[in-house]
Amino acid sequence: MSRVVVDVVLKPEISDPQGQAVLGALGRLGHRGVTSVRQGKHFVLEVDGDPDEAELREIAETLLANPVIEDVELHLSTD
Amino acid sequence: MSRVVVDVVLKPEISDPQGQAVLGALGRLGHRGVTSVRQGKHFVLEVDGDPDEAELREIAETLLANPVIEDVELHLSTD
Amino acid sequence: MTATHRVDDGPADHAARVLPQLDTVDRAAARPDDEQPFAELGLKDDEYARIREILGRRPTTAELAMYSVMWSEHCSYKSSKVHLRRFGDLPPSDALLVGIGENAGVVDVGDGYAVTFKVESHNHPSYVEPYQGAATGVGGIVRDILTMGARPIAVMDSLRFGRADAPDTARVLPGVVAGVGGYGNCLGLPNIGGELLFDDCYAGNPLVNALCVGVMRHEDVRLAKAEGVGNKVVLFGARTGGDGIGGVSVLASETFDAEGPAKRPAVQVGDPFTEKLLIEACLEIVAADLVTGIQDLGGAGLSCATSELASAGTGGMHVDLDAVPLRDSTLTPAEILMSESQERMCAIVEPDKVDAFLAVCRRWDVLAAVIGEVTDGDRLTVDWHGERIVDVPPRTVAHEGPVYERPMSRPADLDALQADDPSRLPAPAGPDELRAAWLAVVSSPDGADKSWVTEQYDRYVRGNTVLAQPEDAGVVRIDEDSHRGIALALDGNARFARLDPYTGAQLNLSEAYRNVAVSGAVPLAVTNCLNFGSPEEPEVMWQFAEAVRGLADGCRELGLPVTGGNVSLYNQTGDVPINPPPVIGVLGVHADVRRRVPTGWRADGESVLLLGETRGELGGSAWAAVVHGHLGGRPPVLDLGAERALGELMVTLAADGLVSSAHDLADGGLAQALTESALRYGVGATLALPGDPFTALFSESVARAVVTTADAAAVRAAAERVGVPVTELGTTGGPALALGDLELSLEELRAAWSATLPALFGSPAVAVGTVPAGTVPTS
Amino acid sequence: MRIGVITFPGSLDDVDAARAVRLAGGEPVALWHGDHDLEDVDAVVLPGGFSYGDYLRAGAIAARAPLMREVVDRARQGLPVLGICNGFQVLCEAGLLPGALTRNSHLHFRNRDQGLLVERADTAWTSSYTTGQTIVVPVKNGEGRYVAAPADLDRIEGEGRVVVRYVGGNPNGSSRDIAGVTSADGRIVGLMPHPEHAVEDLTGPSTDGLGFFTSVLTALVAA
Ligand SMILES: Nc1ncnc2c1ncn2[C@@H]1O[C@H](COP(=O)(O)OP(=O)(O)O)[C@@H](O)[C@H]1O
Ligand SMILES: [Mg+2]
Repeated sequence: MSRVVVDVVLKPEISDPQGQAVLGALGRLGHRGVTSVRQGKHFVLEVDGDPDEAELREIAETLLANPVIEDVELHLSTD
Repeated sequence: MSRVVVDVVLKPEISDPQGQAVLGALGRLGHRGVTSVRQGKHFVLEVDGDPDEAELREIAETLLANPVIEDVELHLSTD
Repeated sequence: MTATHRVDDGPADHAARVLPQLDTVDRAAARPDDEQPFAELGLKDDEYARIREILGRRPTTAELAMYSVMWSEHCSYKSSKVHLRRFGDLPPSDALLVGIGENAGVVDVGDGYAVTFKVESHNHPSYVEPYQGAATGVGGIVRDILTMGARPIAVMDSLRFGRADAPDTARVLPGVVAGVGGYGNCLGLPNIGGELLFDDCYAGNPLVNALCVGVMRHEDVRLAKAEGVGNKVVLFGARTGGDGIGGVSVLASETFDAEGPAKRPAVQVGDPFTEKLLIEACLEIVAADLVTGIQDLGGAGLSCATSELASAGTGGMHVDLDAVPLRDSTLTPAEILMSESQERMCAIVEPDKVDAFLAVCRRWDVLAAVIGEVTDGDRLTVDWHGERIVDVPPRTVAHEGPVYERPMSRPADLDALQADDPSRLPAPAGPDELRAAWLAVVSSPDGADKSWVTEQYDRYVRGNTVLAQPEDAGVVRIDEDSHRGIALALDGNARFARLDPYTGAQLNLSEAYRNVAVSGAVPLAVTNCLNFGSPEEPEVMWQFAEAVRGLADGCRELGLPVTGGNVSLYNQTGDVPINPPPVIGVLGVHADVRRRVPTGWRADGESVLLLGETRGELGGSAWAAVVHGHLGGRPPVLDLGAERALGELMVTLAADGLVSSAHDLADGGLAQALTESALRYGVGATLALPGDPFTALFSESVARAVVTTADAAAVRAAAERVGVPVTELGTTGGPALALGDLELSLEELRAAWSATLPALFGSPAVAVGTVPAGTVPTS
Repeated sequence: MRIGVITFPGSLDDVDAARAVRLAGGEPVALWHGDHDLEDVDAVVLPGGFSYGDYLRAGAIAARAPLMREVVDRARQGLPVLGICNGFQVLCEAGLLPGALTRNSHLHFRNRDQGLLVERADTAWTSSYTTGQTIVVPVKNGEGRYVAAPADLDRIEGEGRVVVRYVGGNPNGSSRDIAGVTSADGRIVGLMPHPEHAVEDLTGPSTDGLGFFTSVLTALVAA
């Protein structure tokens, strides 16, 4: 069995009000060292047998992310 | 400047309807190899100067995550 | 999961720890002296002794878990039962099709339609995890309504928080509101009203009460009963996980001290999408007549559902726990029985209908499993891995729990409190002071515009919402051809109840009745949620008993049945009990919703009339609380006769189309009501106040409403016929509320009234963290 | 005229959309997401709601439902399709309309009566209006913020694909106040506000929404 982690992040040119709000909350709490926050999604998939990387990349890029506004990063690890 | 990645995931015993829904969709789309999907949040923070790991951990655990139902993973990288 | 192997029994000897063993009925009989952690589970010595007596042996671990949860205050009503009987003793009502004791009462609203409604608390979970606590509160009450066979058609929420500017309120309130909205919106249920109030006494104990109303045809009413030997028990909906069984983990920890048991989450996590599918599947199942009995799984999960179904039926029941679909394979049998995983239901199905039942579930992607059957005999038995772990008489679990007559005493401070009359407070004199008091009241968190909250709720879905917040009552059309509809209001003034719980409960009934009546509906039935402190405090118990007595007497006088309700005890911050709001819901019926009366003024040049009589009544008023931080004296004098007369008048006025608006007077008196009616559509008025302006503006005397009309003479004549006093206040129109030398522009009123909540909670930064990772409520 | 209304698991405003079609004089036809057949309908409405709980992304899972394959094929051949709120999200996810809908900038679900400026009165769904007309219909969403890369926004604007724009306040932070867009041929329209909730005086803030449903009937008669 293997584990695949997919991180989905907004493309840099798309604004991120959730990250903005977190940054605002940090400022009010006195954590001034943080200068930027972006929020994305984190998926952990478990795959039976040998993972087919091409298939997983397709899943990540077409279903887990919306390519109009999001980029993906794929991390594979087999136990 | 350094980059801190915080992944917020639901505690294993907490049900994850989103992950379930994604798993269902994968099955209907014919991707039967995937046996489990859990969905979490992915934060990318940029920090001025040297990151204070204890402070970042506190931020992650109290603001970015809800400790009642979520766990956090912290990844630091300094450029 | 840290624990990979788990035991679920409780002997203290070392051997048992090393070799964990299932605690079966046989083992319990063979080892009578094993120590059991009943105290940790909240059972008293005599309660435990009683269980042993019922069973003629010690309970198994699973049985102990079942009894402990079912005999808890929450499930057994052991402190409140003796008092709640007063509701059952009310004279029978023709409108009542199903009374107290079922999941929710059912009322005949005419044309073959039946309506069921109920309000329930989810206070403590909402403090621990505001979003999920509130969300699952909505989910739970919706399933109660669904259980009756009804389609849920609307929800309401009654909320209390600590001081609005307290830091913890900024944590709890946004999460609760997002949770109520997140769940209800996703179910497609319009939110048609509720309450939002603040007081220090709720700082560590917010109140989250949710109401759901459903509608069905008379023939579709279903009851929670397991009848018919051989009928199948079907569990359907979500898988069972470790939700809400924190307390029961004690059973595991007893013997698992090496590394400690996996901590089971006490919070329940909601999945409104699954519940939406459950609703559609259930309604299809009921429509196709595929069930003989149905029950939701709420508090105490399967223990409650199976024992209640069996207890209400004629025979026994057998359940095979191995058949329960699990989300977490490490759950012990006791935990499976206790789990409060959400979005589950239990049905009793005739064997030849099981296939059809399962087919409906498949179509809606709802998981379903046959987990047992109705048996002859009178035992509830449960097996696990082929061994018998439960063998009990179900009535003793579900309906014959302990009943207490707890000691009661009138609060020692009550005389002093009642003697501390607000007449000693400096009253505003002259236009400047009156203006300041007016603005203070309408801009206080209790009096201010609630849109910041209610905009987070869908009011339009289903397309039948005729009136919703900020109207006095929510009004929903139930038949598009005949225009029949219902009205609902929820009210729970806690200050009045603190000053005098007997009268306070009645005043809340009186207010909810009035809110429904001013919309033009005929009040028909009552539900309630009684939020109080610890019943072990004699002074709290007295408050509770007085409130129940008051509500029962009030209902008797108004001729309304109590169809059900909920009791929430142990609401306190530290040792200090909350000011107890008996939250009262009144249901009314509109023969034609097109005749409903809204609260806002729309047209210029109409007469503004005050109906009812104003006395100098400021005890427990919003003015005293807001301007002076004062709570003392006596609440307003109750006058249900006047309330009923006003109600009758409003029904006539609405039916004859004689009034264009009506707004009841309650918290904040006339000042509050005028502000809301004028700001609704931005229409002012030129008015003259009768008598002393301070009393006229801020008194909270009952049975009053402001109406606007194009035909003042006709309203006057109709009012005279039923003995309702009428005072002409003036005429609508203009950009201000102009009362002689006291003039407030709508602009300044709006600024004061609408800024409060956004300023406190409106920043997106406040919203951070209110919505957990697994549940993004959207669309 | 037969107007199909598709129900996905979690669709909520399908009853409302069907009512609006009826009040406009059309015949609503209930369609099920899992079927493969559009049953000869003359146009399709994708209703509001929370298909699949809005899990993953609003509309993402529904966009991959079996019936959507047929909707996409037929829409490309000119079948009029209207997506309301969640339906708009589905159309964007299915690639039938440009852009994407994301979490509101204030991070809350928001339900209010909203002013809209009609900028295109020549699509299959807006011909009952006049260009420049202002209408009031409810808006209610948590993920209604319309976004696209700046260059794409310029292109969308340049091609005149904006059908309705928010006026009197932007309820969700949508780029350039965009409330709804259309396909190049004007047959597919998606918008976040809910015209089907503004079809009766009794239950809506206006009856301004009815025009969407009368428009398509006119378009079909003309076709
Ligand atoms: N304050 C009350 N007034 C009237 N009936 C009540 C009250 N509290 C509880 N009940 C009734 O007692 C029964 C059991 O309540 P409860 O265990 O909360 O039901 P459920 O588990 O279905 O939510 C229900 O019929 C409920 O309506
Ligand atoms: Mg129930």
